Amino acid sequence: MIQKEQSMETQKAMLAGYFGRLATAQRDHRPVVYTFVPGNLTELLSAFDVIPVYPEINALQSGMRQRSDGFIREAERAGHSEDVCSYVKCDLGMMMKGNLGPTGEAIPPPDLLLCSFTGCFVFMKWFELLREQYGCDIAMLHVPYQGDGKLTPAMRAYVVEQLEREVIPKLEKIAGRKLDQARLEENLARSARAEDDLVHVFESAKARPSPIDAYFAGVYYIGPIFTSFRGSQDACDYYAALRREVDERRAAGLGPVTPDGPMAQEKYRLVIEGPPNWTSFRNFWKIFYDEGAVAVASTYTKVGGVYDTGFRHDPRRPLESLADYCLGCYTNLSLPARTELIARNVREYQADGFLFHSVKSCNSFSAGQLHMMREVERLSGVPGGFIESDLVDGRYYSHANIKNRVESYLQMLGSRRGAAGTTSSASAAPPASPQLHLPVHS
Amino acid sequence: MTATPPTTAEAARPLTTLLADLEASHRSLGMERVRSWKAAAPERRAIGCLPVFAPREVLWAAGALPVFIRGGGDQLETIRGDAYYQSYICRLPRSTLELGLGGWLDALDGMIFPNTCDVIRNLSGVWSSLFPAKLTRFLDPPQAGDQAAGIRFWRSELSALYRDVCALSGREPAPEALRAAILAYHQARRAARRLEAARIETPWRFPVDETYLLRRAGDVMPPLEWARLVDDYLVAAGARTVRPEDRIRVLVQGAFCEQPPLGLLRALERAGCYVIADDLTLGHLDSDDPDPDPGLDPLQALAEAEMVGRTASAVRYDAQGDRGRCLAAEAKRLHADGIIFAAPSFCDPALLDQPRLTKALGDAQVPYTAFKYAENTGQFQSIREQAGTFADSVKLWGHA
Amino acid sequence: MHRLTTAGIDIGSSAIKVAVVDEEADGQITVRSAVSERIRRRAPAQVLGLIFERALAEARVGAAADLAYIASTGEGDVAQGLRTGHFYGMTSHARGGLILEPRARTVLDVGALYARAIQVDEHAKVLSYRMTSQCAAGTGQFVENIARYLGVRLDEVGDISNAAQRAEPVSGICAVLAETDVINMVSRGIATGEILRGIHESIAQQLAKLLRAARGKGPVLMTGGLAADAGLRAALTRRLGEDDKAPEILSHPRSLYAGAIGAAAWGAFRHRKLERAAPIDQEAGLA
Amino acid sequence: MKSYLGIDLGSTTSKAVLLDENEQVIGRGITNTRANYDVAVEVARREALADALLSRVLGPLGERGAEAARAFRFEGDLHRLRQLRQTCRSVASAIPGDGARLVPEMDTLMARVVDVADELFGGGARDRGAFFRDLVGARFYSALDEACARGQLDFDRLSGIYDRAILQVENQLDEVPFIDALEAALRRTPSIDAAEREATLRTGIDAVRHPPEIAAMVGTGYGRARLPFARECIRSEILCHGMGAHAMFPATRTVLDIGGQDTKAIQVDGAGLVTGFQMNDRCAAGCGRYLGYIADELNLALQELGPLALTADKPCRITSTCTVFAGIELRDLLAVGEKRENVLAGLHRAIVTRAMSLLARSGGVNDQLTFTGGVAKNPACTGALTELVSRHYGPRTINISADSIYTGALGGALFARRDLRVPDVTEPTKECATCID
Ligand SMILES: Nc1ncnc2c1ncn2[C@@H]1O[C@H](COP(=O)(O)OP(=O)(O)O)[C@@H](O)[C@H]1O
Ligand SMILES: Nc1ncnc2c1ncn2[C@@H]1O[C@H](COP(=O)(O)OP(=O)(O)O)[C@@H](O)[C@H]1O
Ligand code: SF4
Ligand code: SF4
Ligand code: SF4
Repeated sequence: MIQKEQSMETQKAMLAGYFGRLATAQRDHRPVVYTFVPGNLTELLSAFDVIPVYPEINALQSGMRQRSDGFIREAERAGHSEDVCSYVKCDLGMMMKGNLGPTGEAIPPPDLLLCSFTGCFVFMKWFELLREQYGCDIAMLHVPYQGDGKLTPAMRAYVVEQLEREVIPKLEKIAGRKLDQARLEENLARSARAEDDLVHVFESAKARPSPIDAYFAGVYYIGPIFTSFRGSQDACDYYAALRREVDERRAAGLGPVTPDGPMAQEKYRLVIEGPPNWTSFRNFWKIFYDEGAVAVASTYTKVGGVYDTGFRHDPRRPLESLADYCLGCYTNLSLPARTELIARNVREYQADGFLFHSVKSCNSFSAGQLHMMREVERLSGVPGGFIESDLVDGRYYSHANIKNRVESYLQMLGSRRGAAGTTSSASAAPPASPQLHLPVHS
Repeated sequence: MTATPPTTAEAARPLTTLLADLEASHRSLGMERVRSWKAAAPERRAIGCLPVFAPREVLWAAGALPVFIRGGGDQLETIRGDAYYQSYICRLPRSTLELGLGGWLDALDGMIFPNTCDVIRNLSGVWSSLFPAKLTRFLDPPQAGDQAAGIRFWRSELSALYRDVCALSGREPAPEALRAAILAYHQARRAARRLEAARIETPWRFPVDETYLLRRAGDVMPPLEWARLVDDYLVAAGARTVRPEDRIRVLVQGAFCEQPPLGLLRALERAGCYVIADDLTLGHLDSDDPDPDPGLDPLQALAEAEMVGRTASAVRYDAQGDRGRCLAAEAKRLHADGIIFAAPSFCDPALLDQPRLTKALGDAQVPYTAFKYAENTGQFQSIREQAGTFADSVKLWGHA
Repeated sequence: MHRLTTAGIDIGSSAIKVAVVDEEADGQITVRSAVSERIRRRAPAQVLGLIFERALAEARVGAAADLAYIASTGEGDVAQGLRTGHFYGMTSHARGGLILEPRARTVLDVGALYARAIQVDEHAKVLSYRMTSQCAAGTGQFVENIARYLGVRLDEVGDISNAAQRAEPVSGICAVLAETDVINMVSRGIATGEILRGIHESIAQQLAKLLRAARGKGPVLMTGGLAADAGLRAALTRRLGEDDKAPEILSHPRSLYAGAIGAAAWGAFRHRKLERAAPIDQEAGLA
Repeated sequence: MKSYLGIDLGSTTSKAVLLDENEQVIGRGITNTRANYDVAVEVARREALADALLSRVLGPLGERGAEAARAFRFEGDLHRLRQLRQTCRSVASAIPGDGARLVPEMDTLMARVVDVADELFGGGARDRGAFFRDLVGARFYSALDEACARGQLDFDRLSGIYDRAILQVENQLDEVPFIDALEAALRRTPSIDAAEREATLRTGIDAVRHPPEIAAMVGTGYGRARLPFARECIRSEILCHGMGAHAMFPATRTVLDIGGQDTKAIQVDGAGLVTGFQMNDRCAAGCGRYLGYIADELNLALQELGPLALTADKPCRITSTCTVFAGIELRDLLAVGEKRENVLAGLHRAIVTRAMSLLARSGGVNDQLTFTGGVAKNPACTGALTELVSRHYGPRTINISADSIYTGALGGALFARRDLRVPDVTEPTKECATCID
């Protein structure tokens, strides 16, 4: 019996509704736009009654359903390299095999590819490949990288100008009508409300024990707000309910709920950087909760938007706030900014350690992570751990290896704490030595 | 092919010494050319630029020599640079860091990281925290679907850069300086085009390893000086009496960032190919010539050249979606027998582009083959065999 | 046109193979002799000298001078001085493969260190190919190491593997580390057959990847040393069976000699072409 | 006397270290890891115990004692060689059809090995760290190569028989009893006279009656999960290497361990506790096995590689990262006339270069560095390491102990001695802390 939080059931129902709407989109004459999670413009899309499809989400769903390896194989057979991001190959493979979504219903082809080119180079290549397949137009929104550590007015103006001259006109074309400014503003206002609740949920991890796992359960919490639900009433209700649920657990002094039931004892508090592996998600998580390790903060839960530093969508400055949102996604931040964020999380969430999960697929996340790790160590005074696998390519997930490393890392945290603190029990009796035979017959 | 160059002191050198010098300076990592250029005047600056884009006119106008840094090659022992990277990533950022940490880049006063891919993008962050005392700049060339927005943004980026580098060298920003730089790089681009034309016409006189060394020299030389060097070479090598061999004519694609070792290029030709064109040193021929019209704002001219006239490549948004067809047409125009895709292992831009391109080539019936390499590959056996098989198959069956 | 007799020399990393063939006027190829010899720490040139004579003798060819063309393939430099010209490995394996098995549309050559997948048309024209490099996971050397460790002869490996009921999964794919994995397995009491079958599964996985990358279609003919390994063939068939359009996997008793036979056949082709054309590029040839 | 045992079941070698209550080493044992882990561990443990007994019994005799100790080991080897010859016969005779022909062929080959037993095992060959398997194997194969070159024998057949026989012999535990071996060894040592022999033998018997009593033990290493130990008695090899290196060189802050198939760079604090580590697994490039391949390729013994490489005048540049391909590159280089020592120097450097990357990744070398693991026995590797460390980090003290290969086992023994203190947080460990799959 796998344990679930109530909110997960709600989310499941929301998703089923979404895939249902998608399945009938063509019949209902609702335009479909493919776009990416980072920098997604959901409020704008729903102001046009356009349904967004997130190829990344489809890929991770395929991974969790053990279908990704087959899709990747299909894409590699069609000439895609083993070296490149497995999300792209998983998505292309899924398309080649009929584009059936996680519910088994077909996903309609796009009327437009909205490339929010933020935080990841691969996005551009990915949609160039999809354009080839679907023969549809791309709306290319270039969001400049905050390479020098700041968001400049020129960057914001550039993004706003592209929204006005590229994105909105192309959406108007497929939707067959003008932008409804009022609807956009309502959507943005609802987004901000849900964002407040989400931040509250994640900050609850500052409690000891933490009532949530901000990585493994966190990936569920971000589901609605990072995808097609942001700005909807459903999302507002979901986050309000989630907030209540988490507050209750916190008040009762309870820890997170794991698939094997509530976690017994919080032994290690960790901050985790990098996306998880999806093909063995449950097993991966198990390594941690079996050892009493809880993620109290993670960066992956910021890929669709960094809200804990104060950013909110803002109906008073709609396009500017959308531009700021796109520019501020976690992977669009410079490495020093990311490092700073992690170190701050280690401090503020009183973590015992932090772990980097480097995924083969994703240079955006991973290139330079070892440097970041050293920097976080320096800034926080806490040693870091490092593991490698992949997102949805099962061939690169070696459970034995990861388990060995994670456990060695936790043992190390334990032995250091044991040495520093007073917890060492001199009373631990030496274990009985096994039977020994001397090699002599005297 | 007409090359009527001015004669210079370098021309006096016989071809063999010229080539030996080029190879020696390529193999030495010490940037002697940059050092000696800087030594001539105290206010001279040099700025390193990662592949594949360098704002050369802007730097030159600001009194700084643009220097392309294309990884450490096979001469560098990469040790500390490896410390920053996980396993599944190309070599370029590792060796670039090694160069920096080892002091090889001390002659440079700053580094520019263009948004070529996420690896170089992230490298800019690592770099800025390792070398806080020097100028580090990240540049995001416009990839917008809307040209006007792209030009406006890019002009403001170049303008800010110009101001900052001028401050570094103590110059006053001036439109005339920019225009002069635009004209100087016209010369460099034209020399580069002459070199390309010569290879296409008689590739047996201009082997790829030689033209490559020449182009790499261009990575570290002032524009006019380099243009002269190119012409010297063209005259000397053009006078060679070499018999053309029974080899196939190929284009090499995908090697625009991390560079293959010289030995690999030689292995390709030895395996029965003439490399008549390649994208190895993308950045020398980055775009059409910017308009030097004195009536025009030079920064605007540069921004327009980048947004409208830039060279298509895997790292630039393909707004028309026709890059594959263009490549096939190019192959036919140059009478190439086929295309060799040579990409660095784990290179996102090159490898993600390949399927799209090969599909178009397949449709146009242009033969192609593909392999991967690393800048420190030392064994070319399997590459020789793959290129050789490619040559064999074109020769034995002719091409369609 | 007349009948031609030519020889092909395939210099591999572990063994040298020599074939002598006849090409009839109608293009029909008959193999007169095919011999191989492991190099085993000897100088390859010395080994070549040894078996070239043997190949001639078995083919009843008096002397090298009686051959119309001597073609090398593989590490051809060893044959310098002896050869007329050189063909690259995949060209010759493609041709040799089709001579042995005309139905084949992909030739999968698995030797001691490299594996190559070559897609061909009915005229042995190479359409696309992929080869491994840098990493010897999943090749002959690997099987040899394991077999040696398990005390099993190479020619027994296939049958023992096929007789096993299940495969013991091999976690690593490294040719070296797998050896330690194997030590570990033996220590856990896993049966030899199950270990070998696990090894075969893991190599098959590598090879399937290679086939996919080369867009190999069926039927697939295996050549090279590992073509003789029935366990590997079975594993590969199983592995490819997971895909929709699984190709048929074939082998041939002379699979080991495919490279040498193909080179010899191309030699004949080239000889006729040179005879017809003015003999200008003989030296530049195909080398 | 209470003692504490640390066992390091490595991928290539299995090591045992015995400590007394003052944390002094009283015995060491080592053997090659083989398919039967229990046997490997048992052999190492017995060697450590025998070592402890021998030093108690022969220690007082000084140099003559050391000579007798060598003779003691020689006895063991001779015994195993006899077993091997016998096993070869029986394996060969079991082969249907050709058995009758193969038995005498095999026996002749084995006789050529037995003939040189003195040379093989004598002269302290075993002290230099070569194992029975390697010594005998090298000799057998050169005899076989020779015979085959004369074209008389079937290489594949005979090598198959040999491989099978050595496997069998290695995996059985059958030794000469301690006292018998001691007696024979004393007889073989001319500097010890009959009276002294009798007296020594008596101390021997007494020692055997009162062997060190093992109070606690800890296992570590690649195969640790397979050790027949309670879970609390197993420690991650990272922790053990850190602790062992600290015990040998208390000022060390960085430990580099290059073993048979993995390389680890470990940072430790002033108490020997690990503060960070990096390891390479997945790929054997740049580990001890690489050297094993090279030794095979060149027909040399493992211990000969390093000294030969040191004689290089112009080291080659080796670029192959793959262990298997390095063998090919080596062949190619030799074929174009490179000198053997220059190629070897390049190969050693390649290994160390890879280790340097790992070191850098783990945090660099900021203070004393201790080099451990089997490869630390190789002088060419230690030389290259010294040079590269000083080039990249400036002058640093590099500690290398003659007993570096025992570092992990020593760390294990220390954990055993320090009463297996396990911090509260990790207790009780539900599951084995290690997994090697
Ligand atoms: N009878 C056999 N059964 C299985 N494998 C074999 C057999 N004979 C040879 N091999 C394998 O074939 C490999 C040699 O193949 P080959 O094609 O000759 O390689 P190369 O051309 O690289 O020398 C050896 O490594 C060995 O593992
Ligand atoms: N005497 C020696 N001289 C040189 N190298 C040695 C010697 N003994 C062992 N080695 C090297 O050490 C390696 C084994 O190292 P070890 O630390 O025992 O590995 P593991 O712990 O993985 O079993 C061997 O592969 C070999 O390369
Ligand atoms: S590279 Fe990373 S960010 Fe980009 S699509 Fe792949 S997983 Fe997503
Ligand atoms: S080689 Fe490719 S992946 Fe690496 S830095 Fe260059 S463009 Fe990026
Ligand atoms: S994994 Fe093994 S076979 Fe592959 S490169 Fe590494 S050592 Fe060589």
